[in-house]
Amino acid sequence: MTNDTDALIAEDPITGEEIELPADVEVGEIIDSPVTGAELEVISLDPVVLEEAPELEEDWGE
Amino acid sequence: MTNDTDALIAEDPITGEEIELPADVEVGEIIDSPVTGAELEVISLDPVVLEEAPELEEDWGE
Amino acid sequence: MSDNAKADGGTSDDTYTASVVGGTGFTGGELLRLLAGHPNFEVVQATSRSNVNKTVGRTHPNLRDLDLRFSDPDDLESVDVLFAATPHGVSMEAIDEFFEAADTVVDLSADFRLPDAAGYDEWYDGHVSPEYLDRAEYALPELNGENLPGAELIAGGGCNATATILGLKPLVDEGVLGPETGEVVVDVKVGSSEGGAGGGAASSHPERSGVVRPYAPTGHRHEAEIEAYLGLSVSFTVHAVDMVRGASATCHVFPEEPVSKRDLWGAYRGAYAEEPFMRIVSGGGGVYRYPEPKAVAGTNYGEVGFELDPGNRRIVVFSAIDNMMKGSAGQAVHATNLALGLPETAGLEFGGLHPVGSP
Amino acid sequence: MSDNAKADGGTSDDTYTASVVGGTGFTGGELLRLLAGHPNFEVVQATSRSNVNKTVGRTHPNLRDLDLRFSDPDDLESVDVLFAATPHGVSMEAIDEFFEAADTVVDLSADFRLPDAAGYDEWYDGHVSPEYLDRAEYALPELNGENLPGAELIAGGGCNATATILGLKPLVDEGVLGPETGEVVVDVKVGSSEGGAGGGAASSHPERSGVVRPYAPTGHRHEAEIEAYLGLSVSFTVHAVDMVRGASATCHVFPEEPVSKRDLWGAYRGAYAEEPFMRIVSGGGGVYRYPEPKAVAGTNYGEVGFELDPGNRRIVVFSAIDNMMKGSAGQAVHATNLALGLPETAGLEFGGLHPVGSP
Amino acid sequence: MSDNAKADGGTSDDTYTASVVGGTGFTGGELLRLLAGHPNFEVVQATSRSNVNKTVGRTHPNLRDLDLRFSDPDDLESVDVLFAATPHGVSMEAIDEFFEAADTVVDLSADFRLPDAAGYDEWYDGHVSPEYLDRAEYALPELNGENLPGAELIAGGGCNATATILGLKPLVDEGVLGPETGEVVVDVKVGSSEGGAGGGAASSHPERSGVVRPYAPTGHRHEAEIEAYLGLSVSFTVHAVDMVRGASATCHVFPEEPVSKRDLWGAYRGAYAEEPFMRIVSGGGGVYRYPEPKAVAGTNYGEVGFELDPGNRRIVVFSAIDNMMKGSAGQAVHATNLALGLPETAGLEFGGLHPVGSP
Amino acid sequence: MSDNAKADGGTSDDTYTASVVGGTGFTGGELLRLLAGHPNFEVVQATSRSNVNKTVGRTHPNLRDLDLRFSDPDDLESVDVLFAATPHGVSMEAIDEFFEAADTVVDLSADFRLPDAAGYDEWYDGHVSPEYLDRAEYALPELNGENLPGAELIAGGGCNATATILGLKPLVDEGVLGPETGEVVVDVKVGSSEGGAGGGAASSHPERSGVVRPYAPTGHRHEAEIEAYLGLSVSFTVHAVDMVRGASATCHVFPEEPVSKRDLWGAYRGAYAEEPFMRIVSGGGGVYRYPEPKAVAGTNYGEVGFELDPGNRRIVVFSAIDNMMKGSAGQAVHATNLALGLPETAGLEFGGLHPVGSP
Ligand SMILES: NC(=O)c1ccc[n+]([C@@H]2O[C@H](COP(=O)([O-])OP(=O)(O)OC[C@H]3O[C@@H](n4cnc5c(N)ncnc54)[C@H](OP(=O)(O)O)[C@@H]3O)[C@@H](O)[C@H]2O)c1
Ligand SMILES: NC(=O)c1ccc[n+]([C@@H]2O[C@H](COP(=O)([O-])OP(=O)(O)OC[C@H]3O[C@@H](n4cnc5c(N)ncnc54)[C@H](OP(=O)(O)O)[C@@H]3O)[C@@H](O)[C@H]2O)c1
Ligand SMILES: NC(=O)c1ccc[n+]([C@@H]2O[C@H](COP(=O)([O-])OP(=O)(O)OC[C@H]3O[C@@H](n4cnc5c(N)ncnc54)[C@H](OP(=O)(O)O)[C@@H]3O)[C@@H](O)[C@H]2O)c1
Ligand SMILES: NC(=O)c1ccc[n+]([C@@H]2O[C@H](COP(=O)([O-])OP(=O)(O)OC[C@H]3O[C@@H](n4cnc5c(N)ncnc54)[C@H](OP(=O)(O)O)[C@@H]3O)[C@@H](O)[C@H]2O)c1
Ligand SMILES: [Zn+2]
Ligand SMILES: [Zn+2]
Repeated sequence: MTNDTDALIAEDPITGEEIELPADVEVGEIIDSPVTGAELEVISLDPVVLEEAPELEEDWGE
Repeated sequence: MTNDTDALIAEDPITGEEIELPADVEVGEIIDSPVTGAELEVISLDPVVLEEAPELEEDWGE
Repeated sequence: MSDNAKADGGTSDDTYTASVVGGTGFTGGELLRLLAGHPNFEVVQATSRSNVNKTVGRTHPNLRDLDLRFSDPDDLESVDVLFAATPHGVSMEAIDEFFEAADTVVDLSADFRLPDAAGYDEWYDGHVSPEYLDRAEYALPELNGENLPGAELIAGGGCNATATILGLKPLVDEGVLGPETGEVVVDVKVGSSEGGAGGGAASSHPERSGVVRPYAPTGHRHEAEIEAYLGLSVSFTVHAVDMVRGASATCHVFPEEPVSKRDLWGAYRGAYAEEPFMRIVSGGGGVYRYPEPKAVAGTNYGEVGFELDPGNRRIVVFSAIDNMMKGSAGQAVHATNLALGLPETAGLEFGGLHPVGSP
Repeated sequence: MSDNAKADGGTSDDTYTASVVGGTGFTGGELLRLLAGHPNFEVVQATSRSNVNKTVGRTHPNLRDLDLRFSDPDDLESVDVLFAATPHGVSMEAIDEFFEAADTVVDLSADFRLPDAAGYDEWYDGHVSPEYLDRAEYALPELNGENLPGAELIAGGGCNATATILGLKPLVDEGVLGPETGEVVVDVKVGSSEGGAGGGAASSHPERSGVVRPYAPTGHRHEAEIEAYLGLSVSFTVHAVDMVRGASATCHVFPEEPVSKRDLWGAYRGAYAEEPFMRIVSGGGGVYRYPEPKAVAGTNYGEVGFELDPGNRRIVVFSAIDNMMKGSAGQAVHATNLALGLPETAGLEFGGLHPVGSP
Repeated sequence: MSDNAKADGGTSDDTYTASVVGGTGFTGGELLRLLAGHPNFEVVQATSRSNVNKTVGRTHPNLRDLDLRFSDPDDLESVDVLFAATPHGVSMEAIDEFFEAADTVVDLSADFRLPDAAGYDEWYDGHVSPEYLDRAEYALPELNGENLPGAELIAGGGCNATATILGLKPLVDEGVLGPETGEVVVDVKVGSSEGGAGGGAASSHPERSGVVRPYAPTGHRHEAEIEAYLGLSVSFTVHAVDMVRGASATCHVFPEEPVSKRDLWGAYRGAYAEEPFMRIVSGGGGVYRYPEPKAVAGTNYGEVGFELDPGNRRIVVFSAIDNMMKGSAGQAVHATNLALGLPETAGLEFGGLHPVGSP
Repeated sequence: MSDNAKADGGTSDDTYTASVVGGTGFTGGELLRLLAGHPNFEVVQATSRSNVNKTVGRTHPNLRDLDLRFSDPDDLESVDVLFAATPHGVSMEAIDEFFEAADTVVDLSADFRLPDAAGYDEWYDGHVSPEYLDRAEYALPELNGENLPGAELIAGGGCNATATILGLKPLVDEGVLGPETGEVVVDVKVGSSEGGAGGGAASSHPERSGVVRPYAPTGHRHEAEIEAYLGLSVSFTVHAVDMVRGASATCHVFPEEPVSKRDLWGAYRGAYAEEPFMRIVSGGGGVYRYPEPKAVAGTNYGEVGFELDPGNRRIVVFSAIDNMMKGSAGQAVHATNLALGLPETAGLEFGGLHPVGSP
């Protein structure tokens, strides 16, 4: 699977659990949490800080 | 309905029938034939000459 | 009863009383809907054996405003026109009673469709009232419109046969297709309402959903009508697909002489340009480029279209109808309009919906 | 323009010219269908930015007989009534232009639905033409019919809000339900046409088929309308299900005092017995015992019904409409009939089909 | 019979013989499919009264490779485990015979679900074998897993009850929800397979397609199970929607104290993180953001998720299962694995399809 | 890499690493599902340009348990087998890179299906890597199984071509059908997943639901494959119908000499009795009498069956597959099993569901 040796460790902003991210994530990237599936924005890398990204309403239509 | 007084008259390239087009069509515009529904390209305006436009395969997918 | 009016697109003030035998069924319900909304009809009776004295709206929720209850088919009232929407075999048994009750009988079953008793011996289990076969007129106006005025016994066409005949008739008229042409393959796809209200295990929602199911691989009885009215035998296969209304026939034709698109447009425009319920849909842009049943669902319209396969000189003809309308109840009302001299499109103006799912 | 006729179930000879802005859309297509079949309207324009000069029938196959091509929304013609069926935000920007082109503007978006600008600040992104909000009348005739005659700016209701309001209004009128009642849960199920013609990945057939998909778990904007017009806040959740047309609201209400079935029948009959498009469907026999969207698909009818849960004093209210008709285009035409003094049901008589799949 | 193996995710070499009573039914077919593919079971008998000596594959086309014919339920063979998938009332009559034929009986009907005879008097028509009720264990492993090892009479849960219990249990465990909490509204949407193979008129494809149909507005018997096992009464309403497999429960909960998203994640992770068949799906991106039945169709998985409505302190809980799997046959096999000490997920590994329509 | 094992229905302990290029697509998702459940594969990479670093489960909800994120197709890892599930044209451009990254390349597109460059000039827009065409083996095991062992470049068949070839091959093998036979009409019905994940307006749920839509009336590119591998040209027409998975081909064949049912059973049994994924379904009782796609949905099985039309010497052949499985991803894994000497059915054992809607 993904190269776990390279993985970054961060705190999931929703659950507080520790999660793994790919080594090549960049600041500003939106990535989904492996725990909650939520879209998280990478705020900083050293240390890794994540924030919930605002939901994209348009995807869902009405 | 559409201002028939302004309408252009042309020959439908598929059926040979006389058809009406809106007065403001332009050369290169794709317009659908009122008889066959086919997509026709406006080749010239004076006289009005129409040609069958190539079908857009992508619309239909596979 | 009032005088006949001319069928000239105008209106008529005549009113005819009507009854529907088999009113709980699918096509019976459509007849009731159409007649209740028809300016020249007054529905006085709808029969059912299983729902006597129940309201019509209990079975057909779209008819909840109709103030009518089912009555027993043994107590037929006197009316101008009796419509029978019963399973095959019922009308041929009851035809004398029907004519006692009504001046005009319109039958939606197969009982009077074929021209002679031999056809019933070959394709069905024979006929018990063959003497009526000569009096019957096939209902499809685009095929037999000239013989409908004044008709007293009208035999509604089969839905798959109707789709096929509408698709192929222009080619037959033009001589592109004839008894010698070679194989004509007709591959039909139909919705679940074709089976009527009394479906069995194969018609239950879990089993019937999502299917492409060969339900009449060969030997479908509608072949008999097609042969009788087009004069050619076809290779006929019917599939059930996941829709409720609709019959779609794809006809694969191999003409002896190559034909052009312009020839085809000429043939189809010639046949249908003046027909109020026929549309030619053949190529073009957008999503709806060829006939498809959902574009005509709920309406009396038929769509036909075609495409050419230059490589092997095949014509592919597509034909789409709503089996409950153009394929039965709508066709019957259309034919009755012509029989009585009413405006041709009276009561049949609904043009359909968009978008629409699987109506 | 001609004089106004009285809305008394008769007919009117008046003819109004109309244009539809957003004519390629789903509700725009419905407006075109209804107006083309309406005895008192003549459609002179349908706009589209993406399909200028293409025939209307290319987009809406049910309108192939309509001799009309789309024109650019920047070239609005002068008409009596302009209908706008554009996404939220378009009409509030263009409202001055609309009134330059027309005497009456009927908007199907949310742009003029809420009573004041504060609502737009809270639920939307504010309003750019708040001065029009006072002039606008909410279109739902069963709620606001008395204020529609003479209205010049009509704001079509949201489809889910419409289903909910129709279901709960009789309880509010009777005082069974009020701001202090306690939680009112409204659980809505809607079809895919609610998303409009420009759907994204979640709207593709493979992803959208067969779903029961929570698409607005909480925070749906239609809550704002319901609160504004019923005076109570509801707990609102919307699910996408596998149909194309239809919105069905199930409202779970816990009255402070026990109510009886007779009370409920009284409340609903009182509210709707005289309403031409409302049906109470509540128990009884047969297959169709409670409201369901397919029984009203394609029509301007709304069905409401209810059931009592004696154990815990809950009322369950069911409400079903076609989102494209009673929930938008049909409601708009109904309101316009009232605004112009035309017969209330003109152009809206279609009563639906049976059987019907997922229309 | 062989020794019991430990349920530790490993494998077991034990083989148990099994029979399925009610093998032509929908859940009976699923049992046969699961047991035929299960490494520790050998199916020796499937019964049917209507299809004696017919192959199993004739009824269940996915089992055409299974070399087995139906036999009469009066001729039960001796097996290790007998699964009964018969309508309510059959097993309570036959339970002595079942235990004569087998050491372990797994019943999918409601006959042994409730803890005592009083429940059957209140919700059903009483019980004829109440002495067995104490011996029965409710099958749902996430609720009652600790009592399943060694169980000899296993009572499969109701499908709608299962969906509801899985959704609400974490809130009950955390004390967010209790008997005093106030109204809990459970609005359920189910597919047509829930009605079993022997559907009536309302289950025919034309009538059942495209519906959002309230089929149990109030008073559904599954309320009894929910009350018995969660200790709270719920306001329960069930709708039929257009899918074949699937049950989706939306639970509207109003906690006395506000809760946070983190609290909810904690509760659900605490309850289900170690459960092999439970997934929490709650927000996020892409098309599948909340539980939906088609994401678990054909599998033994359950999905749960939640959303908060800050305005009025509501928690909306979504729960989705396949009624034929997690809601009956899969649950039964899962429980049997635990009862016999087999690996918990044996025979239940199928993870579902994407894209998938309405499975 | 490990040694090759024999393909003898046993098991193998070999493990191969694999990557999937085009992992967000429909067939890419199926490949990931199959490989993740395959005893002899370890998936190390799935690529996407649009979803780099997103979890695979976000796109494919059935793969939520898979601990894998998409990576960029420009960063291919070294693997044993690379599967490409990209649109036509991508693999022929990237084929050198693919072989740099992997020993075996399995391509699901049309890029290496035809035997020579001339075919690409005639049916596509030419070929940019014609030198690979000789190295490629057509993946369909029932047609080309003998050439698959050791193959390094495997070209997955087209789904409609696969359905057709499986249906007609036994007749060609027996000489019933050959280049001189006369017209062979192939009328195909397909589900919406055939269009891939990136559908346009015609693929939206409202427009695509309920259709019987001629989408390739003539000139479908799969004719080229059929001609190349069966040696005969067919008259080919494809319709979109309302299902997500499935391709059903009805082939109308007119043999020069009359054939009997026994001949046909002989031909089909001869061709397929030993094939683990082929079933002959032809007549008999119950609901499922002929091939239909929902009976094989989710599986690698193909069903074929036939019927005779004595009147005009027609054979009607029915063939049904899941386009995403036997028609692409399943076929690819099956072929790869043979290429690597793995047990033929490894990873492909799922046998499907009953009842099932429109999977
Ligand atoms: N469905 C279609 O698309 C279609 C298209 C073309 C033609 N047709 C033909 O139209 C006819 C009706 O079809 P359908 O689909 O409407 O069938 P259906 O739904 O099964 O209805 C049949 C009706 O006939 C009544 N009936 C049955 N046996 C009767 C008897 N012996 N005497 C009097 N009434 C009887 C039934 O009601 P009770 O049992 O309550 O009396 C029911 O109202 C058939 O002949 C059919 O072939 C149907
Ligand atoms: N669908 C429903 O069930 C429903 C129910 C109640 C209310 N509504 C409301 O009705 C309105 C229309 O909904 P719909 O579902 O019909 O949407 P739709 O199918 O997406 O159609 C929108 C139409 O507006 C046009 N349009 C878009 N942007 C425009 C602009 N800036 N200027 C002019 N024209 C523009 C589009 O055509 P071109 O791009 O070609 O110009 C299209 O014709 C929305 O406000 C919606 O909220 C819809
Ligand atoms: N469907 C679901 O989603 C679901 C979910 C949870 C629980 N359940 C429960 O599971 C049970 C079976 O449901 P189902 O949906 O599978 O029903 P079904 O499809 O109607 O099957 C019932 C089966 O029982 C047999 N049967 C009927 N009466 C019998 C009798 N007196 N003695 C012996 N066999 C008899 C029938 O076959 P023959 O007539 O050929 O004998 C048939 O095989 C029911 O109790 C149901 O409540 C179902
Ligand atoms: N669907 C079927 O039933 C079926 C059956 C038989 C054969 N096929 C063939 O299988 C192939 C895939 O079909 P599909 O239905 O799975 O298509 P799809 O759903 O559209 O998926 C295409 C995939 O390719 C990726 N992709 C697109 N352009 C690419 C490029 N230039 N470089 C790298 N990746 C690219 C896309 O993802 P990103 O955009 O994220 O990179 C996506 O993952 C096609 O050649 C098709 O003809 C399909
Ligand atoms: Zn369906
Ligand atoms: Zn659908």
